[in-house]
Amino acid sequence: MKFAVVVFPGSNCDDDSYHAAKHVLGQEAEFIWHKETSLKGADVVILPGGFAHGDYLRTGALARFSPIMGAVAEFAKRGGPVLGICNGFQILLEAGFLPGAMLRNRDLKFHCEHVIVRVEQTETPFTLRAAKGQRLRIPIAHGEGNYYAPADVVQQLESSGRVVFRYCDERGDVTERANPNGAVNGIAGICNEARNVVGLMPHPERACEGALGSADGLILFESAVAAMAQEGVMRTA
Amino acid sequence: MKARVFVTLKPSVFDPQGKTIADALHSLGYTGVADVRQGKFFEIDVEARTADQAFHVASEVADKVLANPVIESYRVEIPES
Amino acid sequence: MKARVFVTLKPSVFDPQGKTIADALHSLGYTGVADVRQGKFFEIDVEARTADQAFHVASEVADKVLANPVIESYRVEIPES
Amino acid sequence: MNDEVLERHGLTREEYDRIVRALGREPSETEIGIFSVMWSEHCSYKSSRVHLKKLPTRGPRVLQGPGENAGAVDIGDGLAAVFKIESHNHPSFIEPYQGAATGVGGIIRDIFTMGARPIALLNALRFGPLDGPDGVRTRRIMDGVVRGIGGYGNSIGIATVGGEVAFDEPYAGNPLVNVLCLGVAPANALVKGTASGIGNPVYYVGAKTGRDGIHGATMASAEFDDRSAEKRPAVQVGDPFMEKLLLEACLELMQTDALIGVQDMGAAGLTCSTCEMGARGGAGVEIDVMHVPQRETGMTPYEIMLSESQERMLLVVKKGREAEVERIFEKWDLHASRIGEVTADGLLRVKDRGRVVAEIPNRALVDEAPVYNRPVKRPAYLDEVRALDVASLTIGRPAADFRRLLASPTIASKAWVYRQYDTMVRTNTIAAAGLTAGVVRIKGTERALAISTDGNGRYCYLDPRRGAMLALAEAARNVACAGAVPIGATNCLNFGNPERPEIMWQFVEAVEGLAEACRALDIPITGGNVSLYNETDGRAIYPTPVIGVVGLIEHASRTLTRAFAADGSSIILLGEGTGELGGSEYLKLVHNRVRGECPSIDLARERALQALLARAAADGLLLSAHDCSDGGVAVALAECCFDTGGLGAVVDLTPELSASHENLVSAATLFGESASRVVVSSRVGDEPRVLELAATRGVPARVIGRTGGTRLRVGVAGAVAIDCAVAEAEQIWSGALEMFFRRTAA
Ligand SMILES: Nc1ncnc2c1ncn2[C@@H]1O[C@H](COP(=O)(O)OP(=O)(O)O)[C@@H](O)[C@H]1O
Ligand SMILES: [Mg+2]
Repeated sequence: MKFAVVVFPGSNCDDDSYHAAKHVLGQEAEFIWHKETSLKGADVVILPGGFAHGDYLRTGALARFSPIMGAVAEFAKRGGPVLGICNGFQILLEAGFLPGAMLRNRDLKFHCEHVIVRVEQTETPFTLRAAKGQRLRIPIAHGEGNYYAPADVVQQLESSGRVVFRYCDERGDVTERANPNGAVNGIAGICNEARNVVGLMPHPERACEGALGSADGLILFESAVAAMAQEGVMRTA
Repeated sequence: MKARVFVTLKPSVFDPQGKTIADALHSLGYTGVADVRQGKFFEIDVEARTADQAFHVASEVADKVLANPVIESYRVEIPES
Repeated sequence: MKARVFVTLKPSVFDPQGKTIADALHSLGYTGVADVRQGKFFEIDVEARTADQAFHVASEVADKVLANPVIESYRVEIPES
Repeated sequence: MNDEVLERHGLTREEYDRIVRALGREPSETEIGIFSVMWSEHCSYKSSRVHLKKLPTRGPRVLQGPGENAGAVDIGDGLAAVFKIESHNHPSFIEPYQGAATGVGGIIRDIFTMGARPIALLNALRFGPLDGPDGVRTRRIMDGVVRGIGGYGNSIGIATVGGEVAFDEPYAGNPLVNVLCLGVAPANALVKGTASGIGNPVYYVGAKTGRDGIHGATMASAEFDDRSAEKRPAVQVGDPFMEKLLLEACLELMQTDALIGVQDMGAAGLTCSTCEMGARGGAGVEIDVMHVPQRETGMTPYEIMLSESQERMLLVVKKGREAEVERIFEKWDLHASRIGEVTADGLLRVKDRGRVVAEIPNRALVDEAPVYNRPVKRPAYLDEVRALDVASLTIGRPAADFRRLLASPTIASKAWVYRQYDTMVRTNTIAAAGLTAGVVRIKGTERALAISTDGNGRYCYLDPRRGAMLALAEAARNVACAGAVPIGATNCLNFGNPERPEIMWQFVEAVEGLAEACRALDIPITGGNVSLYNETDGRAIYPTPVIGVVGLIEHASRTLTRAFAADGSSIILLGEGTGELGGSEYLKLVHNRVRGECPSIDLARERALQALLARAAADGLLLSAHDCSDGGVAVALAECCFDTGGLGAVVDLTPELSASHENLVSAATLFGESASRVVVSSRVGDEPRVLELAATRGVPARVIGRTGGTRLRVGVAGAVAIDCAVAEAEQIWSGALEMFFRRTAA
């Protein structure tokens, strides 16, 4: 299984995703520079956290013009699993892979802390190994993670089961207090219609080893591996 | 030629920055300030022979890059120089 | 009454935001864009009977809260409604 | 040369005469400018240099001592820890966000120019009180500083893993913002800031040069007064994105062997980087300002040489490798401009379109800068403040004082601060922020580095010599509490105007105290920074040496944090107090006095304690460790209960009598700040071994209680003094800082 980690000039969690895929999971992993135009046969694509092109204008705003994004779009259209983490999620929104936009956190502050998210959907390549309603303790680190979409879009996301993660408290309840940034309906992550493109604000790659405080994020990577294995079975069958 | 682009959050989108500033102003005693909304503003130097042409380039840039249509709207001005 | 405050970095102060946007525009083929400077802009709703009074309040607010005079300058406008 | 010109450049008449002698002629205007910045306090260390020589800088692990962009120590596995601390006090007062942000940017450049990948940041902050007459301004400054530190560090992707924040009146008009960066480099490939090899090209890369920051170094070498506003354009706007590109491009370039030397353009910009690189390499450097990328039009050579525009680097590369170098920078969308070359004549030669506008021996600028042994005088205030009349204190209920201490901003949780920092990026952070010293693992090895900054201005005000010792001891003790062996230190010396003999006395005392402590604890100083003239309108800050200590943990999995780990563990107090209240947070907060003798310290005993901690941690005998500092053992015990989910403890302390009054005994026992004390916990059954280890090392140790329940109960000689639900105490402690900011604005 080969993970491709796209590197924009301001990516700074690229190493972390690579480390999780390669050293924790033991899968193949490769960095792909944003000026390239091919994903070099990757099975899973990760758009990592960071501040892709400085993000002074809006987070993720300029990344969609990077040459690699054409290949990512192709890959996604063919059903390839794409995971956008934090800045990667913001890029997926700005590039139109996913609906909605990011606003500044409602208290205007950057938040770095562990939060709890509830897995809402298991029919994505990144949650297939999780149980519906499972709670994951994963860190966030962002100043602009206040997910917003017009009411009709939110409605549609909800009714089509495309809200994949939601901020919740220890008991699994979605409350205002458990919502770190003001995201509508406590949304922490969503997927596209075809369900192969997932974006989330929390950083699963930072929660893959007990030594770092939590290994709950590993399940996203394991799910991707399982998903590809399944598909491999389907392909060869 | 100079062009100015104003980008503001759409009225339907909550503006936490504007709200925070309004609150701060109230606590400083500016009770007459009812509402504040914060936007971005860009001064662009474009090579153009006519104001129309400058307006055209600036609008395209605003549309494609400077504003996110999901949450923002924009306005372009070519100030008389 | 509405007042508008424009806050920009002083001309002598480097504007990395504008510079990054200009660079991005160049690489997108907008070679005619020579320079971009990014500023903030505030729409303030003030209780005031005259435009003068609104101007006065907005200026004070700009001076005290919205702009940092060390690196930024501001301009206040009262649009005719 | 008229006096006005000299004053504008912060040069004395004698210094001017020296310039004439060094050149053998009158200097040009550009040359005056160059001399003025290089001979400024900030760049030349002219007041501090004779004293800094007293610091021990050598040791078996030291790979690089002071003198380069940063220091380095060997950490095994073929790796070096590269670290340095830097102040950005003045800029942060004028423009908190950008001042702090560019401070972070500057120290990061110092680290990666050494060939190290930066992996951690810390920040030591001092502000005035958050309430009171200057409260509004102080809150705005603090908010801006914290956002600025986060804004830069979070963007560039370096974890901020620790620091400290303290509040005291003398910082109201002059806050302190000290930032430390730690990186890791291959031990055999440290890069130096050297220019050598005649004919080798000199490159400029990074942001374009503007008129910003001209005379920033000179500004950092003068006091604040109401005229400072005029000097304001010296503040710059940071561009972390540019710095990220520089960081990655430079590290990539360092993988090749095309690079000879590199230095960032910090204070005194192009001037400092050219002449220092030349002086280190014993070479000359010739540049033409025509080739320097410029942001503004019509800049003079003077302005170009003195500009302090951020995010710029100067490199010397091997002749013939230019294409390779340029290609790496192009990859990162950076343009490397060739601005000159290395020469044989030892001169800094600056040309403007071929015409020579400055020609100065590099040595004259760097090595032959003036050095002053300024007069010292023991301040008159000392005798008065050292006297503490305990009989005059009205003693209240310890339980109430305990709650007040927990809510004191200096003691309260700093989560409001570090929640705004990315504390985990690069997935190395083992001990979460706020739990202990910052601990980062070194991927690919078993090891981890622990790092802490400490410094108590109040102690140093009462006794700068002992205060500096205590600062080093506390920083080292903090890393020892994480299970690390301290292996190197850096220091940031924040003081007032050295031209006042009383301030100079404080400085000399502190440096000598630090030197003595470093020798006694066997911790070499590998670098640092001096920030003088920290005064506003003639009022100086407390003398504030901030010490950063790096420690090595052999087995990252054995890292300790402060939080009690399990119900029913034994609580052991290592070290013993003597009820010292002088200079304590208790005395200040409850009795509004900054008086007395600051705590005494026995350095040999301190060293034994730290060795004991490292050993006991490595042997797996400890479950947690936390040092007693502000607020004494009572606050330390409370902090051990926090972040545990409400685990309580029952403890009984032996009364500490010292010289104090009888009615003071329980306060002194609970809140006294005697040094060299650590609260540890261990599994029941392991405590005899801990006590035995302690005994063999001559460290007093005593089991004082046990964890359990949901309340913290602390008795003194059997009489309950504090009995408080952990949840309640934790709420006070964790919410106190935030309360001040709840209603303040962006
Ligand atoms: N400005 C800051 N930035 C990051 N972390 C901080 C800051 N201030 C305090 N902390 C963290 O909060 C914790 C408590 O700080 P402090 O009370 O100074 O600890 P100690 O008394 O053990 O030296 C430490 O882990 C420290 O690193
Ligand atoms: Mg401390």
